[in-house]
Amino acid sequence: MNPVNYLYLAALLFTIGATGVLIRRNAIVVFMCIELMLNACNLAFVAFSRMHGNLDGQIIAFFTMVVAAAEVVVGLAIIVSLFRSRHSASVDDASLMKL
Amino acid sequence: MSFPLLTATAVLPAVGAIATAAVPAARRTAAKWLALLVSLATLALAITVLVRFDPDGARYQLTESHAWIADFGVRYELGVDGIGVALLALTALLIPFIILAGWHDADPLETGSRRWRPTQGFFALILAVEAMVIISFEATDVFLFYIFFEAMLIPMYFLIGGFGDRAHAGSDENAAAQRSYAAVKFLLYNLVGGLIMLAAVIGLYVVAGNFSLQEIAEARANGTLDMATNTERWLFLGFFFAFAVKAPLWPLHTWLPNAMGEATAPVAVLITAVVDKVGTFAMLRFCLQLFPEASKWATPAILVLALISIVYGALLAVGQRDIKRLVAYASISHFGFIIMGIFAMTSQGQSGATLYMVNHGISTAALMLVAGFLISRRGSRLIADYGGVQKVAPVLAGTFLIGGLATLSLPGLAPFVSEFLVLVGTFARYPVIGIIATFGIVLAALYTLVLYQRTMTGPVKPEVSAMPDLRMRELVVVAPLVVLLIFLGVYPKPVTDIVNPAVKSTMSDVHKKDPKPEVEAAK
Amino acid sequence: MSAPLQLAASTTSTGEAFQFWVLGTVAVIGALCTVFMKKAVHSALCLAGTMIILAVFYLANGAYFLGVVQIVVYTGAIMMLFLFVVMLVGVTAADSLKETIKGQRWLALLCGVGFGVLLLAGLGNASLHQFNGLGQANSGGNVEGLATLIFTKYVFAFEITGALLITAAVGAMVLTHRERTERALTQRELAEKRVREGKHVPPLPAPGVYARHNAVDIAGLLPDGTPSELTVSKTLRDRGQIRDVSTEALNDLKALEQRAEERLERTEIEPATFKREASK
Amino acid sequence: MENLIALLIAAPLLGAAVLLTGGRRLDAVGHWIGTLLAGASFVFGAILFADLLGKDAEHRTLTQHLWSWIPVEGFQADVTFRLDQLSMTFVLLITGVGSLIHLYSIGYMEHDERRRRFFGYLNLFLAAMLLLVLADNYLLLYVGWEGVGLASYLLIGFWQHKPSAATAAKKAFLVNRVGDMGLSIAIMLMFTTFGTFAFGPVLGSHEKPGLVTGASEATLTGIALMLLLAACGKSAQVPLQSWLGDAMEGPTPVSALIHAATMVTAGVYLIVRSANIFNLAPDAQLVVTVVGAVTLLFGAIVGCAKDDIKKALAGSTMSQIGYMVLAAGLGPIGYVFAIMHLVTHGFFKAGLFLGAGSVMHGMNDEVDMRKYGGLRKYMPVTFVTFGLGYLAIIGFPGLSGFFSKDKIIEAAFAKGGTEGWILGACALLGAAITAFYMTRVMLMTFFGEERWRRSETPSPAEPSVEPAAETHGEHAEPHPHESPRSMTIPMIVLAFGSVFAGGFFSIGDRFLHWLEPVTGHSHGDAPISAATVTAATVTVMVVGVTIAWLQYGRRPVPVVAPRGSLLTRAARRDLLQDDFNHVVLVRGGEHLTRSLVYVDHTLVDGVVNGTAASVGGLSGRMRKLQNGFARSYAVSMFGGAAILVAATLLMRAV
Repeated sequence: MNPVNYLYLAALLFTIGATGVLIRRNAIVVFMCIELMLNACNLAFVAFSRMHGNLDGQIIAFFTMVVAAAEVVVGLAIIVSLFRSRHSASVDDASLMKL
Repeated sequence: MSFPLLTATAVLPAVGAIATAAVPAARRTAAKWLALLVSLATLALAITVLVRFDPDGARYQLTESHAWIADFGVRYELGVDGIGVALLALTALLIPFIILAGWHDADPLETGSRRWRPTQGFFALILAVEAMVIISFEATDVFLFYIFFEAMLIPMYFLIGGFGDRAHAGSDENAAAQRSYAAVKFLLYNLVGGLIMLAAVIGLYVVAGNFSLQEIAEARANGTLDMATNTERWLFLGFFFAFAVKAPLWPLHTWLPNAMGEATAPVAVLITAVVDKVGTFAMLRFCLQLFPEASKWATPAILVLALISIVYGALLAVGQRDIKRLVAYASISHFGFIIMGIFAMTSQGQSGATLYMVNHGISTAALMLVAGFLISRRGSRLIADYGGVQKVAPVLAGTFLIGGLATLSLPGLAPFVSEFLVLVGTFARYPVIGIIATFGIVLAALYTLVLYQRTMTGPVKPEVSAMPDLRMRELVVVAPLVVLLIFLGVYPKPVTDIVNPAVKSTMSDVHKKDPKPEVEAAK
Repeated sequence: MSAPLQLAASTTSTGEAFQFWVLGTVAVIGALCTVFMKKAVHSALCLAGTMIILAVFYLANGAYFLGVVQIVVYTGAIMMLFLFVVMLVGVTAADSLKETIKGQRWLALLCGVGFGVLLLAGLGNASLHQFNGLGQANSGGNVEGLATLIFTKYVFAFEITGALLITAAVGAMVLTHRERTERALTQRELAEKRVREGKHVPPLPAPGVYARHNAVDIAGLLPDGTPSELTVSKTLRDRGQIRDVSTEALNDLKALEQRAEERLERTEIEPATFKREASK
Repeated sequence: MENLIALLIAAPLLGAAVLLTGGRRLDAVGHWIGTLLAGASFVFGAILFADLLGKDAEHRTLTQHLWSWIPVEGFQADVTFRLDQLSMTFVLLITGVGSLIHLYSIGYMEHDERRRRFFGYLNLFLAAMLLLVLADNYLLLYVGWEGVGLASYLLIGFWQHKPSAATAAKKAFLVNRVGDMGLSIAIMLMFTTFGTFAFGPVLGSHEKPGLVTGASEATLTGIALMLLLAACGKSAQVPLQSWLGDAMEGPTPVSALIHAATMVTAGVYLIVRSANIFNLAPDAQLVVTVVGAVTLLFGAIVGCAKDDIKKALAGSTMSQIGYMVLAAGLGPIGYVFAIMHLVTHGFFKAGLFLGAGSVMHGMNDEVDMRKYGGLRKYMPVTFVTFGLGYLAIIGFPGLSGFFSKDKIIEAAFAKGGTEGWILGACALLGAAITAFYMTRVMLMTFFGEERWRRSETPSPAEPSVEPAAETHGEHAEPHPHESPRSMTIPMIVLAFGSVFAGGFFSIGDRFLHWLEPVTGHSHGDAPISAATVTAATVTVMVVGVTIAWLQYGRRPVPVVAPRGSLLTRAARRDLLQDDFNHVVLVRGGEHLTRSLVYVDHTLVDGVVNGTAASVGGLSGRMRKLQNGFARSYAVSMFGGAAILVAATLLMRAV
């Protein structure tokens, strides 16, 4: 088997995650989908680092993880306070962006 | 380098504006006096400029030049030629009268509220406008000019929309609606013009590589910078459009009647006598100097438009029921004359046009301010609401008549000189247009005298029977203007001496010579 | 282990291939479930599964350190965080997958599919067949290799990331922490307030009906058998996690009355019929 | 000596300034200040006149350069005065008659609380008129030209509380503006043709003309016609004559000074001054003569029909000026006589107007002659002076009018050719009609039974115009009485002038020799002898008088005007000229402005507002896309990303 398949898999997962972001209303689930996308990217990076034979890809993946961790912390905090203020975690409820 | 006199003339009112705005709400009168003093100080500075200016010296004098935005070759370049000096002086001269005339226009209707301080704002805005107008008369860097040409709109917008005429027809909110309509219309018209000009300014930079008026003009003159014909024409149109909106030239004029009708009389004077002059001035300075060939190319069309403005504006003035709108349409007609004089490409025409800007400023100020006093007494702008005022308030009527006579350019008053020069200058090159334009003087007499007859003569209307005559403050405003009108009508030489050399060099920019008379004088 | 040897080749061992096809399928299914599960909890669990599989793939690709970190940090920490939040928001709350925005779903699917196709096509076009594996890169050991890079080449990024993490922690605290603006009311003050407002002076009724249920999520019944909202805690009310037992309670009541009647042979008395009427 | 010229103008100007800005504290003495300054101006004039007489004919031209007025490149207008025989004549006439009328006004305006301002305006008029005749270039002349227009505007509308007066004033100014248009176009033409518009260079003297010789005849004709247009406006010649009748709304002294003696003759001055232009433009000259002839008949006919004494006199003024214009159009034959008639007319017409004013003064400001009658025994001085003026104007042998008018008629015949005959005939006919209507006025006013005793009769067709008519004396029976001394003295002086001026001028052709150096003179070839013309003139005069006597002397005059023939009715309405103006100009203009206001509001403004509205609608539709749901925004972002990826891939592929 060709390791390229890892990349195909990453692409697939990424697409699924993106679609999830678009069709789910629950903020938490949306968030999970984002995580999924990030992981897909990580997988791609790892595969690439294997392809090029150096560890930079892995480093990037590593940083991605760290940043993702930070992002999750903040994001979840936002969700919680959002839920507190309006007793719902639906993304559509925050539709104040129009005049 | 010497003391930056030109910068000072612009900075002083700007600082004064900030100071005035900062006066606490309770000290309304203090703000008024502050504004008045600042404007007077500016006038003093302008007079020093006038004195320091040597008509026979270099074309641009008192120049200042500092690097500003080096990357785009934008420089902070100031300098005045004869035309600029004349208009600079006019602006500095009119503002004190405007402030004095608007002394009570911005008194808050309900007192006591701490935060609401309209008076300070009103006078601060007027001073801000003065600063911007002055610097746009001084700027010899196209970009610098453009910035203030546009920035001017902001304070004007608030002056029109925020401090409307209390004497309106109909209910308060109705008036408020009309006022905001007028203000927005003013803003949009001029913004559109400004945007198109911005495009042209950028285009100019692309072609010329810098924004300095003098450099470009020189390069154009000695042929080192040659534009493709079409490029030049497009750029010219871009500039001219903006100026034509500001000036206003038919058919871009419709914002003026609304603005002048809804604004208070002093602000109306500010619009027509000061701000609009920037447009005509810029035609003379930028259009002709930067794009001489295109100017000549466009001359016939522009002359026709100017002619339409003259006749059309006068005819509409005859048809108005509202005093201030009538004056506005009269101004449109006069701006037609100015533009016609500029593009007649004769030294008489252009000197006349410059003179016209000055005289029209003074005469319109006189007429409009007196009209404002009249309106503030009766509380109505409709001509039909007046009658027989002459009997109860003879001085007011007299000054009104003099202002009117100046508007119809009666010989012996200042506007006649300029109007006749413009007519002669146009006639010398375009006889037919000159003759048609001469009809304008009949129409001018028509609308002025009809206005005077309906408001001032005839049986005294009961509403005006108790009308007081001009008060001291109002007399102080009007009397100097009247004196000035008569003086400049009898002895305009001081102004013409300043203007002529500048016009001569403009003429040489466009490579035009006055047509020779058919019969040479035997001497 | 002999991973390096295999990793060098541009084709993988059959073992890895087998592992890829099996686990890959599972990962995709997990991802799909993450998207389509009604309940957030389930989505979270599916996602965790997918992540673990990805961790395995990392290992298979010679990213040993990342593989472990993936399990520890992601599956261990982040997903748990998710679960906590889910609990906070309400475990049993199932949100409907019915689309509210018109055309949103179709657009989303269209974009998704299109994007996926594009990516795959891109990968297909790209010439990625030449793999010179991690043989000598990992020769000094994967972790050491990473460490050298992190502390030499990427040291600044690393430091900045640390700063980022601190900030994130602080930010999370700031966001979730509620500043108490006014002093909390003492019990006495609360009592006085209730009296002043004159509403519900006695303490709130307890949940549970006839002491047969004492679960907090069951509303106590009023004498006429209707449930009383007051008896359930606000959070549950907000989540709508109240179990209503009023109907069965009413049925029990009816049965009880019937038994009582049968025992006392009171058949002809009006109230009974009336009760029967009422009980219907 | 030249410096006195400026003082001529300065004196009345100062008076105007003082009186108009002085305020109420001058009310007591204002009229004296005005009169004295006018008199001072006359004195200066007299001194200068003596000085000129001292010089020999060639050196009788004084010029005074004050300052450079409008210097722009080739366009050089100076404030320079030029005093030669022609202007001198006018100066004396203006200041002389002007001073007398100032004096007269003191009595006439006694009861008007705005008398100070009245004198201010009068002084303003004097200054402007003097500027007009003393200017050394056409532009400066223009200033005076419009200045007198302004003064006449102010004075006609002096009783502003009467709408009729205000309207008349406006009308006068507007009609004059049309004429002014002609003047300004003429000046522009001169500038483009000659590069200057000063009298000296352009005109030169009559024996050696200036630049005009170099210009093409077409150009000169154009200039001349434009000047004629100006003259028509100022001198109420057809077709711009309509304002003069309404101008009688003004106080009578104004009518006497401005609308009879001085201002209205400015047109004649302009033509005679520009003699050298007209001499080289025969076509224009022909037009001038035609205008003159038409107007002299027109005015005369109108004068016959009016029952308002002032309007009758206005018609007569029109027709007399017609004579002058006719004469001026004849060229060198007629210039001198035009001016001569102008001067004598200044005397007797002013006298007549003052007489009429005195009559009205005694008759509670009644102006309808049908309510006069038999006044001769009540106001003898007025009767005598008026009578002398009457004899003068109808050309009774020996009086002023006889000489001047007779000369003009001769000149008309002397023009030669058919047009000579036609013009001569017109002039004769005019003389006859003049005799007729003046006799009519005379008879209706001073003879016949005293119709004013029956003052309960319904008010006549002609509305009475003087203000007091509405206020008092509408039904109170008037008590005719002689006017005060201040009014009678000027009348007497003017009567003297109207009796002797003509003779004095004609004996030994004094006037001819005085004026000839400026205008030049030539005796045309008269087809008939002077004696014949004189005889004819006298006979037609007698005929006119007798007809008038037959109609108004023998039979009693009905108080209510009879319906009259078609011509009479037309003449009462100024031969329908006003109606024509009203229908064509006023109505048309109103409709034009109305429609233009509408167009401006709907079309010009509508286009802009329409654009704005459409933009607003469009953006309203656009904003529906912004539904505020983060997810739909995300979709668009995602789609965008997809498109970008696609783009990059395609780029790669290509």
